[in-house]
Amino acid sequence: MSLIALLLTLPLAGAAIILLVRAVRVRDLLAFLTVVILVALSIAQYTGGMTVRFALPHSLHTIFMAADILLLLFFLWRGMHEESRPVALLALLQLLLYLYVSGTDPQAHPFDIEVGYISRIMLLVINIVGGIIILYALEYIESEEMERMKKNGFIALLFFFLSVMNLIVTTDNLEIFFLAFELTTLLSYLLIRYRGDELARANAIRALWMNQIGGVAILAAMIISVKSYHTLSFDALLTFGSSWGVAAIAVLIIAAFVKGASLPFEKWLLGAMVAPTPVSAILHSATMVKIAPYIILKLAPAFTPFLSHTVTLFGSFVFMTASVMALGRDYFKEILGLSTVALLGLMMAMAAIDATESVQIVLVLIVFHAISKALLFLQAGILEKSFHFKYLSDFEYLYERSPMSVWMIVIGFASLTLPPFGAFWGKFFSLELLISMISQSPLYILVLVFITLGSVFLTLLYFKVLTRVLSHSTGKTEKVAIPALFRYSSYALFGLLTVGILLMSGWNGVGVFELLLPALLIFVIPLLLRWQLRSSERVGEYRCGEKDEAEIGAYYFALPEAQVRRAHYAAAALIALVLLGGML
Amino acid sequence: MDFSRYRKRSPWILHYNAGSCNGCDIEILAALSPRYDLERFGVLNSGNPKQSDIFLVTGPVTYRSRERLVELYNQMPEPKVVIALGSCTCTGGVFRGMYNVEDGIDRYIPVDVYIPGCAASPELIIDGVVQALDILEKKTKERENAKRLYSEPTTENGITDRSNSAQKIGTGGFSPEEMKPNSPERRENEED
Amino acid sequence: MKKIETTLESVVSDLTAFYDYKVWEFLTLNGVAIDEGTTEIQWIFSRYGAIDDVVIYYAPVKNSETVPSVVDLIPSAIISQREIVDMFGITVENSEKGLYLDEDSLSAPLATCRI
Amino acid sequence: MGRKIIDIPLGSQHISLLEPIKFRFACENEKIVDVSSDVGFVHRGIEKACTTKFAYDAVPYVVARICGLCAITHSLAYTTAAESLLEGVVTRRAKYLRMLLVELDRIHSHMLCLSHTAENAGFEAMFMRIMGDRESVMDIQERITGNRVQFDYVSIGGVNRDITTDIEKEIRKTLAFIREKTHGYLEEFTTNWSLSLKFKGVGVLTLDEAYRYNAIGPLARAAGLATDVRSETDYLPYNEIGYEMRVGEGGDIYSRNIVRLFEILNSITMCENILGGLPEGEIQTKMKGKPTGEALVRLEAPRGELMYYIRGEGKAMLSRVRIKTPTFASIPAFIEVFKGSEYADAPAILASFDPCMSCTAK
Amino acid sequence: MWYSVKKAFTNLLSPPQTIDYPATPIKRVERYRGLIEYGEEHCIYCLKCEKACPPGAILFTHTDTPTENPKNKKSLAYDYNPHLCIYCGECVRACPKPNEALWQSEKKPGIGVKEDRVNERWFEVEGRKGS
Amino acid sequence: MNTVWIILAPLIGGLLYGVERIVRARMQGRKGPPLLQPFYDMFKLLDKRPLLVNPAHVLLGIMHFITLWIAVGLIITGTNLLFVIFVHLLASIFLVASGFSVRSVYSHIGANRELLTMVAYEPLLILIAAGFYLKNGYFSIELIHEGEPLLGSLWMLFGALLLVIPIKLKKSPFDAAEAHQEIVGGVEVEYSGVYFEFLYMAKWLEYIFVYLLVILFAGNSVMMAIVLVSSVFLLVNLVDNATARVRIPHLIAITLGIGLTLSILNLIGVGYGL
Ligand code: SF4
Ligand code: SF4
Ligand code: SF4
Ligand code: SF4
Ligand code: SF4
Ligand code: SF4
Ligand code: SF4
Ligand code: SF4
Repeated sequence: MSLIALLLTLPLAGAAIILLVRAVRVRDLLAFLTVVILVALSIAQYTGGMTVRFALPHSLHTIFMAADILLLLFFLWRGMHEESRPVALLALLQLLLYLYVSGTDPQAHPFDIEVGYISRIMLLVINIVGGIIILYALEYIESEEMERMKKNGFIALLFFFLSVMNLIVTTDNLEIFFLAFELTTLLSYLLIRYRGDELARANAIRALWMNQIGGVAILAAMIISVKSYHTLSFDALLTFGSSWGVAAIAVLIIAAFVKGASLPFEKWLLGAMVAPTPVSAILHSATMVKIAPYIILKLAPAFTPFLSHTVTLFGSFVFMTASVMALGRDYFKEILGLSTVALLGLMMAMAAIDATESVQIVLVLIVFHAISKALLFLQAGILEKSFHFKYLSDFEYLYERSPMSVWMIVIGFASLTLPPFGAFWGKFFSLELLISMISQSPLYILVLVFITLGSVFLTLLYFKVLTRVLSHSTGKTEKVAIPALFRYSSYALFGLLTVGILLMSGWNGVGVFELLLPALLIFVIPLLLRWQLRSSERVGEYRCGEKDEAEIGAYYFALPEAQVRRAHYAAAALIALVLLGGML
Repeated sequence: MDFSRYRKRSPWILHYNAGSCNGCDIEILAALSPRYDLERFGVLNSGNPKQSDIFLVTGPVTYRSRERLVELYNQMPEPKVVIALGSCTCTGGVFRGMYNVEDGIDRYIPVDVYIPGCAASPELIIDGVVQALDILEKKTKERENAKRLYSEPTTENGITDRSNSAQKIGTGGFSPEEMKPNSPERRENEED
Repeated sequence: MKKIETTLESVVSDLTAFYDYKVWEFLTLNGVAIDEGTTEIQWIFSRYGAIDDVVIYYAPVKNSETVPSVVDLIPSAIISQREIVDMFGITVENSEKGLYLDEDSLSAPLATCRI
Repeated sequence: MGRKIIDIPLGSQHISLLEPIKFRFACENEKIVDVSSDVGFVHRGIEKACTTKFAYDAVPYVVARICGLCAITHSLAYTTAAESLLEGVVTRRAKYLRMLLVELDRIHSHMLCLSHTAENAGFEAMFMRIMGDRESVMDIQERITGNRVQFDYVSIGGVNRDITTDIEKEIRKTLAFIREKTHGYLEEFTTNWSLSLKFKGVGVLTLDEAYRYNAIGPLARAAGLATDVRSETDYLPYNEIGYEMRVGEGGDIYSRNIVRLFEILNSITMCENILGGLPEGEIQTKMKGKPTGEALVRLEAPRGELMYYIRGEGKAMLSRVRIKTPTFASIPAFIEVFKGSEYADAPAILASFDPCMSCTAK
Repeated sequence: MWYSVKKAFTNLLSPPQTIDYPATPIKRVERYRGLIEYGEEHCIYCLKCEKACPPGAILFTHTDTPTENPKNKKSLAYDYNPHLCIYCGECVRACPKPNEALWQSEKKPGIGVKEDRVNERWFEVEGRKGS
Repeated sequence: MNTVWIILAPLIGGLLYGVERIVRARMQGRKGPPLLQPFYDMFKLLDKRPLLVNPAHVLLGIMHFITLWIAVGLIITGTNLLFVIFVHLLASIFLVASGFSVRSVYSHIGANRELLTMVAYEPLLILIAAGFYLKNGYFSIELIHEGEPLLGSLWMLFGALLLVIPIKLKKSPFDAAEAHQEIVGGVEVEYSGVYFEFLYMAKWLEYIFVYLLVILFAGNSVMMAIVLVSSVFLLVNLVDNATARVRIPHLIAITLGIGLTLSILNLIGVGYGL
């Protein structure tokens, strides 16, 4: 219990102190210490191994309520100030709904906090990956041009974010869940508009209103829950299983789709690219979007078959479509962003499947996706800061200048698709699971097709990037120095990936043989050869006998606008189907 | 292990036209066609210098093809043989002494086999290839440098880099006297 | 074979008046070195579907003069204009050197007068 | 954001090329948006050599080496031009024999082009089939002239060798054989689905473009432009031997192939008619004098119109030999066709033009 | 496509068209334009062939050990380069004594190797001629 | 025993390739190379002076070969079919990566085409595995080999596999990824000598891989396996010699269009006993 309390409060404290410190050295040291402690705490919590449940003191609830109202008022003010009607209206709507909910009197809930297996894993991801990203951000933000206070504020916000995320994955109370949900919305809003320019403000507003739809959804679920069962407890909600319970769940699923930036809502996540890169890193890997599969995972046991099928179908559809959409993009972070959207689709699809294996699969996907995406976004930041590369078309002579970044990008992508990395196993067992489910519903054939197609499109996507980074000529290196914190944070994530692989062995019969022998053969033998190759005679590329170097660009497989719109409609239709399924 | 005897069983061909009338080039195609079927000897028309053993050149070397000729030659891994196919490739043939040709490819790269004929018939091409195979078998793996337009491969830390070995010819390359076919200096230059 | 004399100044307007692209096929641009420092440039046309109906417009050109380009009228003349530049060393509007000749090639091989 | 374009090189050395020509295709993915080219790799300086190195009567053998594919057309066009500057008349037998060789040459050249187009479209078996059958044409050419490629058959005043009845029989046999084969190709080129995917609607030169760019030969005829020097000249008695013009439509690779196939059939008929109506007589007449004046001769080579302009001043050396070759005139049209097609089709499109760089650059 | 499938299948079962050269010789046509051959004893040293030859593959150069042919007044020696010859037959047509002094045989020319110094040797001959 | 087969796999592939070269030559009316030609090529390549463009390129090529060998080995040892398909995918990915790791246009285009063909065949392979699972309830290759021949009930999936084979073996009409006349061999273009050897032998392994998949449909019947392999071999070669190369978009449209329809129909049929 105290561990969890610490996990919830320590980042807050860290954030507060950092805001006050002026010296960069001291700030970095403090941040580092906080991160180390957080990591230790989350590991301790994980190894602790038991489910922890407890209730929070009642006084806190009052504070929460006040916070909620303040927050909504803030949104309302932002909406009016920025003249954004959707923001203002949604804030108003939420305010009304919230006031309505808080007027009712649910039964006292036995526990506000419940930390089970899923939560423990989520805590690990949030604190370790998030912590590393914060360390990276220390270096990153220093190279921005802004006041000291603002820089420190940035770090503080990130810590605050960790705290909120820790809360969201540990709470079992819909009310607290709502607060945390809204807090993430607020934080993402603040972080996205951090640079303060025109584009940043516009994108932040968009993120704000889209995320508020999720808030409305949660409030609706709360109302249904309170009205029908007089409870705000997640656990309770899951056990009721009657039609109203399903309706509440369906509404909550919408909240998940919004946070997961699933198809019709993907714009807010892509818009978040304007923020400093650590923000994208943290949004995509450790925080925010991971709420989506988490919610579905939590709700899945209570799904009706129809809900389970439609959510799976929706997820796999998003997986495929988002991958295809990414193929036409040129902005590196946008590519990463859409691939996140796609993979979240996969996670949600798997989470919704009613099978015991699915939990394990989704967790593995969450963990490895978090690490890989963090690694990739760190590289995106490094490329921006050290080389001023943002678009694929800028990537020139990267390998010659910084082979480390290239290999990190390669590993980041590889770990999303290839054996022996974890995400591969996640996908692999997803497919196995789906195939074994075909006999239950022919729908799974369609899902299977979507997912296999999506996977190849993603592979295509990763290689589209690798085309630009991998290629290099013989000789001639003009290496560029990468700042130490950048490098170490990347290595740390790489280390995590490796540890992850080792921990994977034994899961589902993935034996040492399957993992290590191929890895050994594939990687070690060539590495042994490497030294011999180093000293071989070099020859130029074949250019039809000519000497002039030809330009090698990237490939784009852009979907026509109309198709994208159609995909959005299809996704919206599926969402409507989910709602409908809940209602019936 | 000594694999040199397999060289003659698997000669892959790179064909380059250094300014011929394409009469001989058509005959190469004819030699690959069912009637003569060069593939009987394991010949593959690889079209890629890096995977070829026999450099089959036609044409008397026009100015613009000089540099390409040397570049392709350099990209071929040793052991390799060069076949000059057709009279104009051997000595310039009917183009000998024209202002934009170099009178035979052996001004630029070392030639192992000369096939006469204008055009050299598939029969002669097969004869030449068979001859070349014997030579190929006896060759060593030592690097043979092209004769002209050649900057030594750069060697750094023990790594030899032949990626930029053919130089663009500039006006400063040779004096007009040197370019005359039978000037004595010109031949001397090539000896060393 | 009909030969019509023209001048550099009037050639473009003459040809514009003459050339109907569905009636005349533009064969090529020809040069003949006539005496020292002068080249006769010929624009050669033949009529589609008629037996040996060839019309040659020609104009003498001094080495210092610039031949106007007819590419706007006859797009396919672009390559023969470049050839004339290389072979006779004269200048033609909008046509670069180097179609055939390299830096160290004999320059203007077909001209009588080479400076 | 400016997307990076891929610059795909084709040539100067490339497996799909027999001769050096350099293209640079600026592509988006594999779609060609811009093309640049360099055609000067084979420039040897033949025009100059014909006026400084060789006497006018040696020139037929030199100009034959401009191109091995239609050596005969070159030497014939040149000799016709030279003969018109000299005194003496070529016998009808010699003219018929010249036509025989020109048409045989067209058959083998078109067959080569078809096989090469098929090969570049990835149809190796078709290439082998046509090349295998083509050997029989090469055989009779060799029997008539003594050499498979460079015939050196035409000289000023006539031709160098006569044909015997033996040879005549063999020619007839071969022609029948090739006719049968050509019907087979025709069937395959029209019905094979993979060839239709590769050829139909690909590499289109419209009729208007054909006019604008002065396309010639099969390229023009496939686009619907009825131009053929064989119907526009009377140096050779084409009207006597059953010449027919074949015009296609669509201007794509497919219609170029079909035009060529029909031309092969027509040439076979013409050859048979030539043999049927071969006049008796000498094959050589003495030509007197030294060439004086200017002459312009056009002939239909397999790839289209070939033009010789010569000028002599009564000396053994001519003062100007101007050779306008078919491919040379078509280069601007080629470039136009490439734009907008896929790089994957580029080699086949190029082969379907049947380009000859050796004559382009001379 | 079926035509080709059928063709491929029948080809598979029937013997190939290939002539197994060099194991089986290829029959050369009559009057094949092969090597130029020279009968010194009949030559009248008119040098017409040298003049007629387009690439200059026949050269008569000065020699210190002339032949005994009385027509050889300038002590010339006949030299012929099969690697330069284009086999056009002009020399024979120019020769006043074809078939005796000079004729085109049906022999195919030989393949040269490095040691033959095909091109170098001819530069030397040409040099001798020039000086 | 398995170990022996695994070690022999490339050699058998080489022989198969040798036979195929003769068959192809004969179909074109030629005599063709000797049967052992692939091995002569192999020894010849060993004997060349090693030249390379950059080490990463060569390393990735070697990794391609090793991974492919592992994939073949895994089939022979009879493990999980789905897993094998993914290992095979990994092998192809190494190949693609090697293609992208040099600054060479043809290599890039080849690698990109290779990737695009993966879009066409990878889903089909996975669906084929799904078909076996639906029929048997396991992915184990060993068990599949012990079971009844499944060609009868999975014939549509077999049809889908027939579409995949020309892609994998780089045969007309689906050989766009290698297309010599366009991109000079694509990914292979920058390899030479010993290093090319790995890619050359990888092709042999590809033969073994594909034909082992074909044999799966024959279950425990050796007779049927022989008949299947030889007729597929003949069919593939006949088609190779009767078609031109289609462009990548057509390739994807044809294989995915026909292949997915066939496989989905078959899966529904098998899953619901229709
Ligand atoms: S030797 Fe004769 S036929 Fe052969 S390429 Fe040279 S000129 Fe042409
Ligand atoms: S440059 Fe030569 S040709 Fe021209 S005018 Fe002077 S002397 Fe005469
Ligand atoms: S023409 Fe055909 S056989 Fe010849 S190099 Fe090109 S592709 Fe190869
Ligand atoms: S004309 Fe055709 S066959 Fe001849 S070289 Fe050119 S592309 Fe090849
Ligand atoms: S294009 Fe010219 S050189 Fe080529 S075959 Fe035709 S006439 Fe001969
Ligand atoms: S055949 Fe022709 S090239 Fe040969 S020597 Fe006689 S004239 Fe000269
Ligand atoms: S032309 Fe005949 S006779 Fe005169 S020199 Fe030559 S070989 Fe002798
Ligand atoms: S592209 Fe050419 S070399 Fe490659 S497999 Fe096909 S035919 Fe053979």
